[in-house]
Formats: sequence, C-alpha cells, structure tokens
Amino acid sequence: MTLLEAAGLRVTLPGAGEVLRGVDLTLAPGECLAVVGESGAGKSVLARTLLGLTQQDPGARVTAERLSFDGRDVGRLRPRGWRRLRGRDISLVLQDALQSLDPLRTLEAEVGEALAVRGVPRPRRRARVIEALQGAGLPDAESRLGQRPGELSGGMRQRALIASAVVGGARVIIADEPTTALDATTAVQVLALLGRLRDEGAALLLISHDLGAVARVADRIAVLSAGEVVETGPRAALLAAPVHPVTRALLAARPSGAKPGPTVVPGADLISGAGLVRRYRSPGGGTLAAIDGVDVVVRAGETLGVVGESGSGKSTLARLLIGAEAPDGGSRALADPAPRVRLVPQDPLASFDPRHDVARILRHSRRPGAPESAELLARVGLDTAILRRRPAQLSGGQRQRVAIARALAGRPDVLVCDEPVSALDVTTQAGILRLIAELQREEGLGVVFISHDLAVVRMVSDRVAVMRGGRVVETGPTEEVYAAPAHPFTRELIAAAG
Amino acid sequence: MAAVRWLAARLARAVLVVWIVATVVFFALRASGDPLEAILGGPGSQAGPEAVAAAEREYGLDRPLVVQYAVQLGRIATLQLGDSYARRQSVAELIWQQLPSTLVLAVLALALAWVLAVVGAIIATTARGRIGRAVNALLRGVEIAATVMPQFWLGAVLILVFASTLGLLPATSAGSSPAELVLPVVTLAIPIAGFLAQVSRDALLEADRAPFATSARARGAGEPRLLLRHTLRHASLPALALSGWAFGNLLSGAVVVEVLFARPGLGRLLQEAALARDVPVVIGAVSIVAVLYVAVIVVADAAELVVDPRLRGPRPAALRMPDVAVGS
Amino acid sequence: MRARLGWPGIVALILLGVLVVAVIAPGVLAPRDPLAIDPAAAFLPPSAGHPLGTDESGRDVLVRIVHGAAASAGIGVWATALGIGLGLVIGFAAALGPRWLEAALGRIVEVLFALPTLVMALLLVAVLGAGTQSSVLAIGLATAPGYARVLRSRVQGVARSDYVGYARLEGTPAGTVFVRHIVPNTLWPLVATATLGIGQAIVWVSALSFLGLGTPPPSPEWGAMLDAGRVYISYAPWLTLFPGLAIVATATVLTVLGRRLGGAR
Amino acid sequence: SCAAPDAGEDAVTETGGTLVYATGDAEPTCLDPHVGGNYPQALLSTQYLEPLFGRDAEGTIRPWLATDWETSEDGLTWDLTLRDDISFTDGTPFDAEAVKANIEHLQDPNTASSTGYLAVEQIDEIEVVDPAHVRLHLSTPKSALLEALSQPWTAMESPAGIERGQDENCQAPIGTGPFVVDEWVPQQRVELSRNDDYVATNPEADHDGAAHLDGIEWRFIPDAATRQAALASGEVDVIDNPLPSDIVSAEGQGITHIDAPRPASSNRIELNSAQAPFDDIRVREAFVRAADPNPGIESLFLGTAERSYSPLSSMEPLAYADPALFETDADAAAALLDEAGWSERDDDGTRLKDGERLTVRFPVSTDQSTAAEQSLFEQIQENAASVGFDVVLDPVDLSTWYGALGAHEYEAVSAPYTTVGPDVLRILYHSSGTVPAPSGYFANHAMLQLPELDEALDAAASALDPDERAERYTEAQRIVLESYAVLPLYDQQNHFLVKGATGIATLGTVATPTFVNAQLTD
Ligand SMILES: Nc1ncnc2c1ncn2[C@@H]1O[C@H](COP(=O)(O)OP(=O)(O)OP(=O)(O)O)[C@@H](O)[C@H]1O
Ligand SMILES: Nc1ncnc2c1ncn2[C@@H]1O[C@H](COP(=O)(O)OP(=O)(O)OP(=O)(O)O)[C@@H](O)[C@H]1O
Ligand SMILES: [Mg+2]
Ligand SMILES: [Mg+2]
Repeated sequence: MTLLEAAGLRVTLPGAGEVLRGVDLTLAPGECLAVVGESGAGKSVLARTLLGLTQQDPGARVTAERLSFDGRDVGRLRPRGWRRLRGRDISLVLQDALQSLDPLRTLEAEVGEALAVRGVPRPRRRARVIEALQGAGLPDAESRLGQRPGELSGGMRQRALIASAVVGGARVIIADEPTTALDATTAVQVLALLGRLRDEGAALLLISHDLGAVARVADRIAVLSAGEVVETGPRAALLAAPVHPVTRALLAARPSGAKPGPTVVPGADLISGAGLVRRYRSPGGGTLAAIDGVDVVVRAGETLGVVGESGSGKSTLARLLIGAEAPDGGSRALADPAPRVRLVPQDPLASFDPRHDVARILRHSRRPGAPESAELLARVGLDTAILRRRPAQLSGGQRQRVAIARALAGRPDVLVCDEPVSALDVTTQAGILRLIAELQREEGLGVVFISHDLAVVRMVSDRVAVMRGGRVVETGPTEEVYAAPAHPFTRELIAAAG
Repeated sequence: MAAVRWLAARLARAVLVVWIVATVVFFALRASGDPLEAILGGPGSQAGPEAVAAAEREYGLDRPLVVQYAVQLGRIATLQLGDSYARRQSVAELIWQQLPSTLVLAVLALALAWVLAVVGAIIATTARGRIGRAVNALLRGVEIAATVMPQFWLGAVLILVFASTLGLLPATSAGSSPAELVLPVVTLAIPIAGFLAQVSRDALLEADRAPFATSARARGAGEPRLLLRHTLRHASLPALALSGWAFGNLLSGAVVVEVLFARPGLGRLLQEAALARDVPVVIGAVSIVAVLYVAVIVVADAAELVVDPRLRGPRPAALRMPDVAVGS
Repeated sequence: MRARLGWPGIVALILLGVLVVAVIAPGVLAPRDPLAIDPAAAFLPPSAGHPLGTDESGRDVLVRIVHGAAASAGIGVWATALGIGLGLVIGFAAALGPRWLEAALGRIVEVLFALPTLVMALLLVAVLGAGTQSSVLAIGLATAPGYARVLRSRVQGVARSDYVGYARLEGTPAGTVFVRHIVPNTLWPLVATATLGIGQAIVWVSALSFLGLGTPPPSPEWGAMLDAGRVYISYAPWLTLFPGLAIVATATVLTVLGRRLGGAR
Repeated sequence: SCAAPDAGEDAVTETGGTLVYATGDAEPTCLDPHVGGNYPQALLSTQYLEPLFGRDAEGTIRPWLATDWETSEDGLTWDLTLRDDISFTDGTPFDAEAVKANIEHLQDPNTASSTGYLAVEQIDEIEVVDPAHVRLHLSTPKSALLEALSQPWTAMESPAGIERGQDENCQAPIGTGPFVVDEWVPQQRVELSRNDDYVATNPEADHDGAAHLDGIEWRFIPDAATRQAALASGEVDVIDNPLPSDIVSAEGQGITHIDAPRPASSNRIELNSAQAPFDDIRVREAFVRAADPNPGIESLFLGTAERSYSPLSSMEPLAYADPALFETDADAAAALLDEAGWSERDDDGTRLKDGERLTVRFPVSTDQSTAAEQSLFEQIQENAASVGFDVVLDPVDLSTWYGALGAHEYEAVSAPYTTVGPDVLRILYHSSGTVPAPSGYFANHAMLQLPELDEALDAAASALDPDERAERYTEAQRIVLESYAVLPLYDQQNHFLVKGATGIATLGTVATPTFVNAQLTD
C-alpha cells in the first residue's frame, strides 16, 4: 500500500526554468525514503511541491501525471484542501532552519501550532509540545518553552523545527536537511526519533546532500540530479553498488582521515582567553552561563577545531574571541600588534547587507593586498556570474562560500569559521577544506574551526577542543584526542559519528 | 516596585512635555496678539479705559509677563487651569465638556482607519492571479488618493452626497443620534487609513515572503491564522511606530472635521481659542493633548516591546567600537 | 532600468516630466496669465476654450494649475524635506546616540507631536507672519516627529542586524557603517512614505487655508485653489476637482516612482 | 422689517414645535449683549431680550418697551414713558428702576461693554420719576439717542438677573422677549423655549400673546456648505449667511429667501489717508477709478448684492449716493498717478516714486469677509495692478487683523460696522475716531481728519430738527465720498434661507430675525 505517490511530476519556476523534470516516487507507511543529491538538484522544491506549497506561488507551474495521497488524487486540490492535509497528514521540516521560526513567537506557540490549528486545547498542547521537543533532543525543553528563536543556538532552532513538524502526528513527514546544524550525537538522536516515528507507521521522506548521514534510517534511497531521479533502490544495494556517477561522487567525497600534510609548528599566541564566562538571561528569570570558564588560545599557523554538542556554547565562544561580545568573567588578551580577525558566521544570510550585491560585499571587505574579487570567488569555487546577485538570490551553499570569500578578502591573521561547510554538498565541502588548509600553510593563519561534524574537524584541525555545557571538557592535538578520547562525552561523540 | 518606578518615570516625562508645551504656547501666543481683545468681548472692542483697566486687573495682565507665566504654570501644576479669557467659564470645565466628543470621534476614526487599513493589506496579500493583481493595483491607487485626500474637501463631498442629495445621513451633529457620527468619523478616518494601509501592507508582504511564513503554512496554518498569528504582528511594528503620528494627525484632523460638521469638541475649541489668543484655553487644551499624546506613546512603546521581544535587549552597539580592536 | 520600472513606472516618469516642465517653464504648457481676471467669464464649466473651466473671477483653471505647480511642488518638497531632515537627525540620534540624547530628543518629538499642526502654524505665523514660509515650516515641524519615530524604530532594527555587527567587527569606522549600511537600509524604505508625504504636505497647506492660515491669494497654489473652490463645490465643482486631481496625480506619480526606486515590489 | 412670503400654497402651518436655526456667525462668548456687544449676540438676544424702542422699514422710531418720549429744548434731557404691563420672565417687573439698572450696567467698566457702552456714553444721570417714567440727563445733545436705545446691545434685562453676576448672567440672561434661554451647550446649541406670558410689544408681532413655536434650537454651524446641506436635508429650518450660489438656487427648491441688508454703514474699502501713498487725494482717486468692482459684484454675488455708492446702507433713509464719483476710468487713474509723481515703473509694472513702490497693504479679516468678498478683493487687486498698484492682500485671523490696524500697517481695509442710524458716520469718520481706545482700537480707518466734516457731524449729532439733521448728514456723506478715502461696495449682506417655516420677520433696527410670528410647516 502506498501513502504518497507522485508520477511524472514537473515543476517550472519563474526565472529558474524546469526545476523538476518528471519525478516519480512512492512512499508507503512505515517506510523511509531518502532523497539525496547535490546542491540545487531540486530536492527542496520537491519537498515543497508535495505539500502543495509550490502550487501557491503565482508564477509556478506544476503538472503531474499522478499525485495522490492515501489513494486520493490531490493533484487538483484547491488551497483549502491542501491546508487540511498539511500539519495533520503531511508535515514538513523546512531546510532554512535558522529562519523558519517566527522570531516574534515563543517556542511553545511555534511548535504547538500544528495542534492549535486543529483546536487541541492549550493544556494538552503544552504536554505534547514538551514531549516533541524532548523527542527532538532539546534539553530542558520545559524551561525553554517561553524562549524565542533569537535566544536559541542554531541547532536548537533546528530541533525545535523538527519538533514542530512531528508534534501533530502526521502520517507523512518530509524532512529537508534536518541535521545540518546538529552535532553527531544530537543528529543521531534526531534520526533515531525519525526512525521511531517510521517504526510507528509514519512514512518518512528524508532529504539530504549527505548520503552517509541518511544511510542509517533510510530503507530506500533516490538520487536526484538536475530535477530527475537518476538512481533509486534499497539502501544496502544502492550503497554497495552505486551505478550513476552522481551517486558515486556523493559517496566518494565524504571527509575522512586526519589532516593531510606535515604537522605544523604553531607560531605566537594571537588571541588567548582565560576563564571566559558569558551569561545570558534565561527564560526562568535566572541566568544561564553559555560559556562557563573557558581557557582558549589561538596560535598563528594552527587550526583549533571546536566540536561539541549543539548549544554547548561554540558560537558564543566565537563571538567572545572576535570581540563581538564582552565576557562577563575572565580575560582576553591579544598579541601585539593586534591580529586581524575575520569571521565566517553560522548564519551568513543575516550577515550580508540585503541591498548590496556580491561584488559590493567583497569590495567593502577587501583590504589592500588581498586577491581580486574574481580570484576570491574562484578560490571558493564560485563563478563571477554571481557578482551582480544579491544575497537573497543565492542558494544556501553559495551564500556560505561568499561568506568565506569575504572573510578572506580581509587578509585575516585569524579566521574564525562557525559551521562554514554545513550547507555544502560533499564535493564543494572538500574544496573548501582544502582551501583553508592551504591558506594556513602559506600565510600562517590562525584558524578557529567550529563544526559539529567530527570528520570535518579532524580533517582540518591541529588541535581540538571538545565543548559541552559551556565548558571545554577535553582539549589536545587532534589525532591524540581522536585516538584516545579521555572524556566520556568525547567518546560518545566519536562513537556517534562512527 | 519596578512598575511604580516605571510609572513615575513616565509621569515625570509627561510633566516635562506639558511644561515645555505650555511655555512655548504661552510666550508665542502672548507675543502674537493681545488677549485683552478676547476678554473685552472680541476684537474691535471699544471699551473705555476703566473697562480695560478692570479687565487687566481681573486677569492679572497688568503684571510683568514673567509673573503671568509663573501664575499660569502654577495653575497647571495645581490642575486649576484658570478661566477662559473669551468665554466666561473655567478652562477645566470647558475642556471637560468638549473632550468626550473629540475622544469618541478620534477613537472611532482610529478604529475604522485600522480596520480599513488591515482589510486593504489583507486583500493585497491574499489576492492572486490576474484579477488579484488588478485589484491590488486599484487598491494602491485608492490608498494613495485617500492619503492625500484633504479632509475638508472629502467631508464637503460626503455632506453633499449623503446629506444634501440623498438625505441619508445628517450633515451636522445635534448630539442626538449615532447616525450623525458616521460622516465625521469616515472623513477623519479615510486619509489615515490610506497611510496606515500603505505602511502595513509593505511590512505584511515582506513578512508573508519570509521562511517562517512558509513554515507556518506547512504546519497547516490557514491564511487567516497566518495573518493573525504571524504576519500581522510583523506588519504592526512599523504601524505601532506610527501610532503616535496617527494620533497627532487625528487631533489635527479633528479641528477640521469639527468645524466642518459643526461638532462640539476640543479641536474646534482649540482653533477658536488660538485665533482669539485665549491663552488659558490654548494652554489647557494643548496640555491635555500633550498628556494624551504621551499616554499614547507610552502605550505604543509598551506594545512594541510586547510584540517584538527582540527590542527588549540592550541597545545596539552599532556605533561603538568592538571591545577588542580586531580590525586595523 | 525599464524592467524595474514597468509600465506604471514609465507612465509615472512621463507625468513627472510634465510636472517638471510645469515647475520650470509653466509658460510652455500654458502661455496665458494665471492671474488675469475676466468677471464676465466667471464660473464657466469645462469647454474647448477653458478645458478645466474658469473660476469665480473668470481665471482659467488649467492655466492656474500649471502655473501653481511650482508653488505647490515647492511647498510639498520643502515641507517634506524639512520633516524628513529633522526626522533623520532626531531619529538617528535617538536610535544610536547615548541614552540621555535619546531621552532629550524623545521629549522634543513629543512636544512637536503635542502641538497640533494648527497651533504650530499659528505660533509660526505669529513669529514669521502669515504665508507660504510659515506653512512650510509648520508642516515640516508637524511631520518631523512622525518620520523621526519611524526612523528610530527602523534604525534600531538595522543597527541590531548581523550585517551591521559584521561590518563593525571588520573594523569599519562608525561613520562608514552609518553611511554604507544604516542610512540606505532605513532611508530607502522610507522613500515611498516620503513621496506620499509631499502630497500630504500640499494637502496640509490647503487645510491651513481652510482654517484661514494658508498661502495668500491669488497665488494659484493648488491647496489654496482647493480651499477657495470648496465654497462652490455644488455650484462649480470643477474648481476643486481639478486642483484636487493635480495633487492626487502628483502624489501617485511620486509614490509609484518612489516605490520602484526604493526597491519595494 | 421684511416679512417672509408664505412658503408654498399647500404648506400647512402648525402651532408649536421647535424651530431649528443655524447660524454661521461666531458663537457668542456671552449671551448677554451688554457684555462686549457684537452681531452674533444681537442675533440670539433678539429672541429673549427687547429694547426700549424699535424702528420700522422707513427708519422711523417705533415704541417698544417705551411708549413715548419727549426731549427738552437743549436736547440734554429726555423723558421716556414706559409700558407698565410687562414683567421679565423671572417675574421682576419692568419699570423705571429696571431701565436705570440696565443703563448703569452698560456703563459699569466691569461689564466690559463696548457697543452698548458707546450708545449710552453721554447719559450722565438716570432719574426715576415714577415706575412708568424715567428721565435721562445727557452731557451733550444726542439726536441719535433713540436709535442708540433701539439697538439689541442696549436691550433690557432683569435687574435681578444682572445681580446674579456676570458668569451666571452670561449663561442665560433674563429678558422680556418671546423666548427664554433654557440651556447653552457650548459649541453646539442654545435651547430657547417659549415665554408663555409674553406680551406682544414687538413692533413686528402680528398677534397678541405668546409666540406660536414651542421653542427654538439655536445651532452653530460655521461652514456655509454644511449649513446649506443641513437646510436642504431638513435638519434645520432657517440658516443665515448663505452662499450667493445657494441663494440663487433656493427658489427652485422650495426655500424662502429673506434679504435684509444691515443698517448703518455700507460695506466699503477705506483708504488710509494719513500715510503715503494715500495721503495724496490723487492717488486715492486713481485707486478708486481703477478698482472697477462692478463686474465682480455681479458675477460673484450672482445678483444678490447691489453696488452701493454711499457710505450708508440703503436701509438708511438718509443715505446719500454719488455714482458719478466712482466711474471706472483706468486712463484717468494712470494720468492721476503720473501727475502725483508715480510715473516710473518697476519690472513687474508697479509704479515707483523716488524708488518707493506703489504698494497698498490690504489686510483681510477672513472672519469678516466672505469668500465672495475675498474674491472681489482679488479682482480689485488685479484691476489696480493694471494701472501700477501693488496691492498686497493678506488674509489673516481677526486678532492679527486688529493688530495690523492698530499698528497702522495698512493702506486699505474693509471693516464692516453695524449699528442703527446715520450716527455711524460720526463713529467712522469724525477725527476723534482716529484716537485709539485703550485697547488700541479706532473706528476711523480712513484716518479722515477734516474740520468741515467734523463740524457737519457734530451739528448732525445734536440737531433735533429732522430736516437739519438730514441736511447735515447729507453734507457729511458728500465730504466723505469726495475725499476718495472710501470705496463703497454694497450693503452689508444679511440673507436668510428658510425651509419649512413661515412668519419670519426681521427687525428694522439691525435686521436681526424675530420668530415671534413664526410657524413650522410640513
Ligand atoms: N522560489 C524559487 N523561485 C525560483 N527558483 C527557485 C525557487 N526555489 C528554488 N529555485 C531554483 O530551483 C532549483 C532547485 O532548488 P532547490 O532548493 O530544490 O535545491 P536543493 O536540491 O534543495 O539544493 P540544496 O542542497 O542547496 O538545498 C535551484 O536552481 C534554485 O535556484
Ligand atoms: N542572545 C541570547 N540570549 C539568550 N540565550 C542565548 C543567546 N545566545 C545564545 N544563548 C544560549 O547560549 C547557549 C549556547 O549557544 P550557542 O549559540 O553558543 O551554541 P552553539 O554551541 O553554537 O550551538 P549550535 O551548534 O547549535 O549552533 C544556548 O543555550 C543558547 O540558548
Ligand atoms: Mg534544499
Ligand atoms: Mg552555533
């Protein structure tokens, strides 16, 4: 029995042409289908179309030989009919996790919305919201109910979004890149939750650019390329014997192994923090120490990898290091002369002036002696064609790369990267990692590399700091830590990534 | 405790504003015309010297200006606004008589303006397709025209059509039936509605395109819910910032509307008093307006904080250098 | 450019051209004297000889509208410029300056708000004498606090944004950040409002005429015409209709262009 | 006194009901016309207060509360006989003591009377002979005394009412008229109800006893178009100050028009003869010859106003006109200006003399001049410009207007003045009128200081012989007109439109309407 079925699905979008070119797929209850593919393949458009959202776009044209839900033809459904399906029957975790929660509303209201739409009374709603948040792996869910998205870390927002999609008990759950901002442990937890839901009979459509990540839960895998399903089959078979070149490429480029090249001899201390503390107001009324006594040193010519749980204070530490926020305790010292620090932010879109095009963004950030814009773009694998575009007109991966190019334009002594490759497909990701390593070697850059992806961190860092609950629980040369993790949490992380 | 301190601060703020306003009004009005004429039965009075002297004494106009100013301030401070020069009545009583009528007019007009603006904005965001676009373009035109519609002209047209020609609604206010509120309220509301609609519709469209709106749709939220729970809140932010403006506009508009529709009210009282240089009445009326205004602003500020909790944080450090010099 | 303007933008641009010609060289469009009276030809409805009719003194309405463009546009532009300029200073300073400055400017805004436009006009007339100058000043001062509050709230949003924070972290001087990011991102969205403000300012001046404080006659200023003609609204409606349309058209043209330039869709 | 013709033949009149009157004049600040004293007060107080004398259409004095009078040879003592059957509505009898109390009230500086005060200024002593007889002793002879006492501003109020103090008396003065003030809701209305005990003393009354109406609702509707709309829709029954266009279209709509020009002075422009450039009679004549108001009066007033050539209202039997003096002649005007030395021209066509422009500052009170009148001034401005005058029209509020006059910052001005009788000439053109009152006000805006004019006016004021009086006033008017300091335009316009009522008459004194005979129709 199939729950969701699409045949010959075609979508034409204004300005982008035919984005989906005859996609066929079926989804049965208790089944998980993973859709993978490189950036821009049409995965997100597919997800939105299955919920009838693309159809609402005035310029979009959607046709399908067959589009049915639960045996019902939904191809010709009116907006009203779609609305009844959404949330209760089909739910969606949007890819744009950092911006997909209404900044003015509390977590409770946002996550509980699918229930509220159906008139579930408030007290019952609250219990289910807490349950869903806990299920999505958000710690102290109850105390966070009153918080708003701006007060949450990137990963927390993503988990809240997932919770908002599963809380309604939909029969079909479509998750678009649900773990990009999550550390390995949490990602495992989230995938486990999805797996559980599948086991309870829900149909799951999991979208990702990361074949490996979805391999855990997927029953079947479909590979999407340029709007077409180029390969599909059961997980084991497809992973074992990939046929299509795209599939092979996606599998081959997965990061693995230690940092290549000789061990670097670290230079002078550029930034050092001792006993850093940063507290935020917590919703309950007290304060929460996002950073709680951290000692950290950034040295020239060395990459410090920062890994850790989502919400453990990685971004906060980055903000303290670059001086965007003042610590509430501890001290911070800079080398003399002060090093130039540049940041690759976790949410690049928000860090671009929406009125400026890429050319202007790069020009403003460029310091004398830095490469020309064209060269900068080439380094991050982008074409000069995007120079005239504004940030909103870029895909998620492109934005992230422009943010890296912008940081490089400042010829920094220290580069702080907060999840710089989370939105990139593995091929592009590999290129960026290579670039960072190269720069460091050639120019003696000090790099702080924040990521939830242990494999990625291992590939670029010389030293690694493992964070949990605002503290550095373990630190040391990367290979030593990976080989013999001292702290149980580190062991747990490595096991989860395994 | 915190609430008391907050309230005290706001109160002090209102007092300060009233004081400045009273000072400006007092000196400017006294510099520009002679209140004696108002006292002595209107301009052109040919009162004899004894009458002039008597009036000067009675109203303390023979004393130095600074003393008169101090007296006036003292009166405001003790909430006894003194006696009108022109009307033989206490200012407090006069204002008390006229205020309700203006408030009713203003509140109804503001409510209507908001309803019209929101409806316009909703149509703008929900209209789709070819017809939707045409409706939208038309609506925009109507909004612009409404915004630049002079109230005295609009009111005259409405009177001509609905009172003179059709005889459907009364042109003037005899203080008897609710029907007589219709034309004044509409006249006052339309230009404000046009402006509010323009502002809130832009914000609404912007919010409507944001990812969180898509996300809410994916959760099954219908357009009404999306509007009420999500986008309208975002759209209301610029509108809230404008509420002080709208209120000021309402009161200025009330002057015109009250004269046109022969309604009693603070606006008309203020106009007459200002033209007659009836200083105590002008100061009294303007002070009340100032207090009301400060109240509106306080409410709007508070509402802004309620709607947008992001504003509760510390002030932006945009023009402060980062704590650690990292640039150079 | 054409793609961004669209056909409404092109129509607006053409009309703006006509307006500019009327402002700079009204004689080109209407070679007759806007003040020439002819009581015998008073109250003539629109006809071939007088396309928009004649007024109570037999002056040609079309000629007057064309010749009044300069005065009216001037009033609108200057009053709005004054309002926005003041609003800018107050709004920016209040949003970005130290707390005491914000408090002080906040009080100024409140005082300006608390003085109804009419009272403000009266006070200014008292100080400067009646006429266009006082009207412009009064309208400018009356609209400034509105702009100031909108700007303040917008500036606060922009100043809190990540991109401004990022620019500061790059070591961009405060002044540059202000010019580069804060001003464009707060001002451009205001363009549409401001263009609308020009029409509103003209209308405000006419409201002052209604209350007996406007531009002195027989200047063909649109607001004054609108008010003067109102008396004859049932007898000779063209006297108010056409100046009113001129104001609406001007406001529409400017708003349409403003929106296109401001980046609003 | 102009009775309204009956409205429509099939209209049914009824007794009772409340008539709604909407005035465009300002709302009085005190309902007691002794205080201050302006036309809005006169309009309203005519309904509840009555003067000692009336006047008919021919300008003849008629008895009202006083039935008879006698003057001494020297004109300094006046004996008045009063009606003995009248009481104020509070029950206080009307008698000689009441007359004394009223005149003293007018003369009391604390009353702050300006118009009424002028009327009784010369009364030195009021002698109560017996309840029905009062004797007035004057400081100087005053031929206009009876006219002065016929004004609404000197009407009789209950002494007990006056005793209550000004604050209370202003709210509801107590008189002997056909109606009683019930309530005054500021900025909205004054409610009047019928005086059931009314004794018909009013010379216009066509029946004995009380008025037909139950009462009058007196409303304030400042905007003319709104007022007209209210009349058309039946919200009100009577309006004043209608627009000329509305008067013209009234006929076809079953609306009755009452044209009752005000007495005393005409509406005119006065030229300030005390300062340049109008200190030269040739320049004044040039202005008058160039102004050419006739076509404008015709087109702007649509036939509802007639050009005047006299300083007095056409309602005044003694009015003297001389159209020949005012014939338009632009060439003659130009020649006069050349002759007076204003021969050079500026770039804009304005004449120059010794580098001075021929500028005429003309402050216009927007409260006192109607839209049509302001348009007429604009036309005069344009006509005068064609011979080289630069007329600067400055529409201002009343307070600013008086300020400009008080500071002599004007060369031309239009200032209406309403009273009863030709004595207005003395107020307006006697040289004593150039001396400002303590409030800064002066009535002689033309600043005429001509000994022969003063002499004629003084003689007329004390002349007890009607013929001599008439002759002296004619002479005075001739001098005024020939001085070219005055450009008469038309009578002070005073129109009423009525829909749904009959029997409305206007008094022969200051043309205020009385509703003593009025009845509603349906
Ligand atoms: N609203 C839209 N309007 C026009 N074009 C769009 C729109 N949304 C997506 N596209 C285009 O459709 C194509 C597919 O986009 P989609 O977001 O589905 O990619 P994706 O496979 O999800 O990539 P990623 O891994 O980067 O998220 C892209 O070329 C994109 O530019
Ligand atoms: N502005 C803020 N107000 C209140 N709490 C905040 C704020 N910013 C961060 N926090 C809290 O500080 C903690 C650490 O957040 P941070 O963003 O540093 O996490 P992170 O390690 O970067 O996580 P992720 O990997 O999910 O991005 C979280 O508990 C978060 O809720
Ligand atoms: Mg995607
Ligand atoms: Mg983070």
